[in-house]
Amino acid sequence: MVHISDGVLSLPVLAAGWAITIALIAITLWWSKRKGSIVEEIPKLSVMTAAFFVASLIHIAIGPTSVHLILSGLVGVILGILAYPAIFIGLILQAFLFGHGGVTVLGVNTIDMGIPALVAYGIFKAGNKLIPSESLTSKAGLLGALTGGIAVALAVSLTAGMLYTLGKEYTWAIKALIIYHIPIIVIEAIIVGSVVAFLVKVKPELIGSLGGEKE
Amino acid sequence: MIEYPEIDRYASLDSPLHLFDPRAKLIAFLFLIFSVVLIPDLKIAFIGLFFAIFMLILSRIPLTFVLSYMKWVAMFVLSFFIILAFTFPGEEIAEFYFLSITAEGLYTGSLITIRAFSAVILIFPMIGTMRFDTTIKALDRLKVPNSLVQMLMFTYRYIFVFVDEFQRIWTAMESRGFKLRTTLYALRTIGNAMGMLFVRSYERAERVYQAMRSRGYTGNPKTLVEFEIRMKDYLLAVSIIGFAVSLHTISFFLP
Amino acid sequence: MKEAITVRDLNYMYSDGTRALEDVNMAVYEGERVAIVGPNGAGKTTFLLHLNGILHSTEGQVEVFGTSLGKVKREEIIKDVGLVFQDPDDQLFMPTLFDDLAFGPMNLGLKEDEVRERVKKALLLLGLSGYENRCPHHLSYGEKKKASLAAVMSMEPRILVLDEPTANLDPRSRAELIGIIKELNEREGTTIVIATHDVNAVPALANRVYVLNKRIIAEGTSQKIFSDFELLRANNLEVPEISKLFEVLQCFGYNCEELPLSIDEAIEHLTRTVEVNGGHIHLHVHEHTHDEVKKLKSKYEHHKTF
Amino acid sequence: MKEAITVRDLNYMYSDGTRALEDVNMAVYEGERVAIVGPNGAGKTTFLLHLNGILHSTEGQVEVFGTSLGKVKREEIIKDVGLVFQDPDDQLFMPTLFDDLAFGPMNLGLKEDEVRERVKKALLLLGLSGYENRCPHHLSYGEKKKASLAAVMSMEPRILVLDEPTANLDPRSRAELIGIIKELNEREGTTIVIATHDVNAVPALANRVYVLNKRIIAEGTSQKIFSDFELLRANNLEVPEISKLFEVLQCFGYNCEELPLSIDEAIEHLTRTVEVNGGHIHLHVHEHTHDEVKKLKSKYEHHKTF
Ligand SMILES: Nc1ncnc2c1ncn2[C@@H]1O[C@H](COP(=O)(O)OP(=O)(O)OP(=O)(O)O)[C@@H](O)[C@H]1O
Ligand SMILES: Nc1ncnc2c1ncn2[C@@H]1O[C@H](COP(=O)(O)OP(=O)(O)OP(=O)(O)O)[C@@H](O)[C@H]1O
Ligand SMILES: [Mg+2]
Ligand SMILES: [Mg+2]
Repeated sequence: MVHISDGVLSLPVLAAGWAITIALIAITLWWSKRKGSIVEEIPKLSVMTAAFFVASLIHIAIGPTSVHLILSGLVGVILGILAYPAIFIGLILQAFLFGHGGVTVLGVNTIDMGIPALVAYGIFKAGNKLIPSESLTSKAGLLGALTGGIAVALAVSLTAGMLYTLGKEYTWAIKALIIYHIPIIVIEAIIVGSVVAFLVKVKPELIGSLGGEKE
Repeated sequence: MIEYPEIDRYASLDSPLHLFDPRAKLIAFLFLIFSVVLIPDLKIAFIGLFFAIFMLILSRIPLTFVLSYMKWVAMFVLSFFIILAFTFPGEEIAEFYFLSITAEGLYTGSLITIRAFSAVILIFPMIGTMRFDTTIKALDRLKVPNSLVQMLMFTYRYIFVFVDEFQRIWTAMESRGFKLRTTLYALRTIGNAMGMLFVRSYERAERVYQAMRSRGYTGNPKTLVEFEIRMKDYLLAVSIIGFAVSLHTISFFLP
Repeated sequence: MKEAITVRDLNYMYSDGTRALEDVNMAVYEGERVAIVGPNGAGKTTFLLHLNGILHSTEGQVEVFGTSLGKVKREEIIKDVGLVFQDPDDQLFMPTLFDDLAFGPMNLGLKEDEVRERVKKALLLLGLSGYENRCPHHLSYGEKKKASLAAVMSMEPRILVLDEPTANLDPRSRAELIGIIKELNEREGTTIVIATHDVNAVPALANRVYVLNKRIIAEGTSQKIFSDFELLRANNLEVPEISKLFEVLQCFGYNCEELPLSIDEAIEHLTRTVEVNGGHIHLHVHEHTHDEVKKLKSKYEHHKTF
Repeated sequence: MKEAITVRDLNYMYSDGTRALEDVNMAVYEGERVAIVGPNGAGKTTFLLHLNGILHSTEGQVEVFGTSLGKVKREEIIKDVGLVFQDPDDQLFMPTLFDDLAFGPMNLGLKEDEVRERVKKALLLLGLSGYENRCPHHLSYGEKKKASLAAVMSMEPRILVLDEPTANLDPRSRAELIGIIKELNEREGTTIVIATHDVNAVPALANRVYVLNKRIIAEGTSQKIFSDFELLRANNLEVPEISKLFEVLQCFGYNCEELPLSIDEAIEHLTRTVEVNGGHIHLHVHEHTHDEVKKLKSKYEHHKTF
């Protein structure tokens, strides 16, 4: 679980998390407004956020436990930079409606998932330009798998970094966190890859980073 | 497959917290939650936990309901607790084969656990005592940026539509023999089903936007609310905040 | 009569190249009830979206009460034209029913009192009083359908445009909704435009029918449209069940020039025919009756046997 | 006759406390076509989900060909019972139609050749050959409906369960689908269970009808069910249009004990009545005719006037 719960982190980290998140939300919204009215984006963004919220409730069994999907890579690939505010909204709802994560850690959790989403968007966009396309579907599928996996790995690293601020006594906890997430990286890579391949085939305009309507 | 999020199932009960003005309630409890998660001392953390439980009892929300919501936090926090207890460097107080529990690990683990549980429990008296749409309206009145409030409102509304929609897709898959396993085939199939969910969501988003436009949507819908803040709301808010502050000053007086 | 809606040479192509509308011309008069029928994918929904300016095309023109939609702000248009979508979940997007019904009037810039007044009236009209604080996602399908109509009614548009209002409803809710729409038209004078597949409901719902299949294929009274079999067949349509039966009765010697389309018309027709024929009608079986019936049956059989 | 489906004292409550089914008992025989009718929210969909074990309740029992569903794995059940959902989009989620049709057989663990064979057969049966590589999402609504039926057909179930097969279809596609379902039943002997609101289609679709409104309210032939007005009214249902008209004819002196429900039955009934009456039927207007007609009309009027 990349969601850090309330009560774990220290005040400076929480405060920094909120500061960075508020700044990034302001920047991403401002950036999108610059390119045109955001009025149209809000209802659509919300509906997609709801879809991600629901998709992330899917549980997949790994051995004795089950994990739920993170999907931050996919959010980035589809929503572009607006993934950041979308993830913030999604996390508020998860905290309030399900007790996933927590209220005070909203800032840091948005960073943990939002930064990887932005990175995934960048990689997907760059990869799409760089790699000469043979078959669009399989290229997008591979890129999707790559970004999906990287996003989870990055999210785990960020979470690990946050925990590391607590002191080196937490080394083992961090190691456990990383080991626990290795299978999730693989699972997400497969799933995000196939979702992206599906979307490229069925509704390519949905993938913002292909250079469609939503940049 | 997936559960329905319904934190406000008991919003129609009758309790002092249900009557608490939504804006004052949000501010007071958010303050309290921040205060509780930053308590540095285990004893005081217990005081915080008791207060959280007291608030829960005051709200009349059934305990079974609360417990069912706590399983995610419990999973995270308890595994954290176990790992810390065994790996935190310090004075060893018990041994199992090659593993040992340290006092410091136990202390830190307990502190984190108590703080986390207190914070989750406090969500219920805060959010569970009013309908979620009231929460959203209260946030709006508290000057949370309008674009975020709107996103929260629409996202919340469509979660229910999509839970149903995905549930039906899922049922259709199961009724043709699909089984969720951790295999490449199954994961790719889930990918397809999720892709379908996004396509449908996107198309619905388009129609929703059209429907909103055709009723004059220009970017900032207003809602009519009648919040009325009274003396007793101020008093209650001030006492909760006062308690939150005292959690951090009390340590000066403790031995 | 005043023209409420005038559409001239309207063309529309979706961004993926699908041509959904071609040279559509239509005139709807004030106080009329007009039905638009056509097969799946004929462009009915696309057309309706043009009537309040959600879609607009550079080719062709849509006028509402004489004003071209290209020339006015959308706020002006939606005061006149209210559009009810097929799927109520698309349209009920606010957290409570009250908020949803208030959404339109608030956007029109009405005062709070007036908004509350309108919401109350719309709820009453659709028998939803007492539902103000319900969440739309917990309503039954029939209730959602009525709520989505109420949400547009609260804006008190002079023209009401409905996309498949009767789909997925049980027969009672369907009859109720048909009743409400008719009353709105008759009491309040609201002009009504309806896209529907429900041919049995068309005669009750509409004074006039357009057949749309990318282009306007035909226009006329229900009588006229439903008597043209070739037209119907070519556009995946059917006559109402009642008309089918009167065609059968014709084979048995019943005399009728115009086929009745609904129960009410049938009663009237029977009464009239009996009276004209001196109080009696004879039905009988001739040699040719069976042949005629057979021919008739094959005419109605839409599906290829395989 | 062998019982294909036996349901005993089935109860179901959703996790939020909604009681959707109460003490439902039902028996469907092999080769039958059974319709389940009832108002919105009556629990029809909920009931159908029990038939292939998607939902299961501790209270009550569902048996398929004599085997209790609680006792076998779902893979065994779905070989026998195929369920087609109301919204085809729920069911078509693969990137090509071929993949979608192959999905079920693959999950059954069939060999590749066999899978291809089955897909081909299902496509042929529904007139969709040549559509293998199309993306289901881009098909027209009528095609999607057929495709979702094909996707279940490819599993070759002995019992086919359909939820609202005719909803939202244009009249031609509707007639086509009704034809296909009947042929499947008559040629291949597939047992059919259908939940529907489309009362005009029920007589053609089903040999036997159950009225469900949480509990089983009534059971019988279409004739029996559709002659009990109180029952229908209490459950938001209606008689088919044809029957309404025959009731009107009764007021005019036409003699019939059993009301015909479809055009075919109407023809038969007319022919028989004429022959019994020596080649002639007289329709006439008495003093009481108008009163009777009035009474009849108010009987049919579902909606309250406001
Ligand atoms: N957003 C869109 N992008 C591309 N094509 C579209 C879009 N919406 C509709 N179409 C296509 O335009 C045509 C007309 O669609 P429309 O929904 O207007 O038909 P309809 O008459 O309402 O059909 P139905 O009776 O099934 O509701 C169809 O071929 C459809 O596939
Ligand atoms: N997942 C669910 N959770 C809670 N209640 C549900 C759920 N699904 C259905 N219900 C409720 O159970 C009852 C029966 O619903 P069901 O969908 O079976 O009715 P139906 O007869 O199929 O209706 P319709 O004719 O509108 O399709 C309804 O009151 C409905 O609101
Ligand atoms: Mg349409
Ligand atoms: Mg149903």
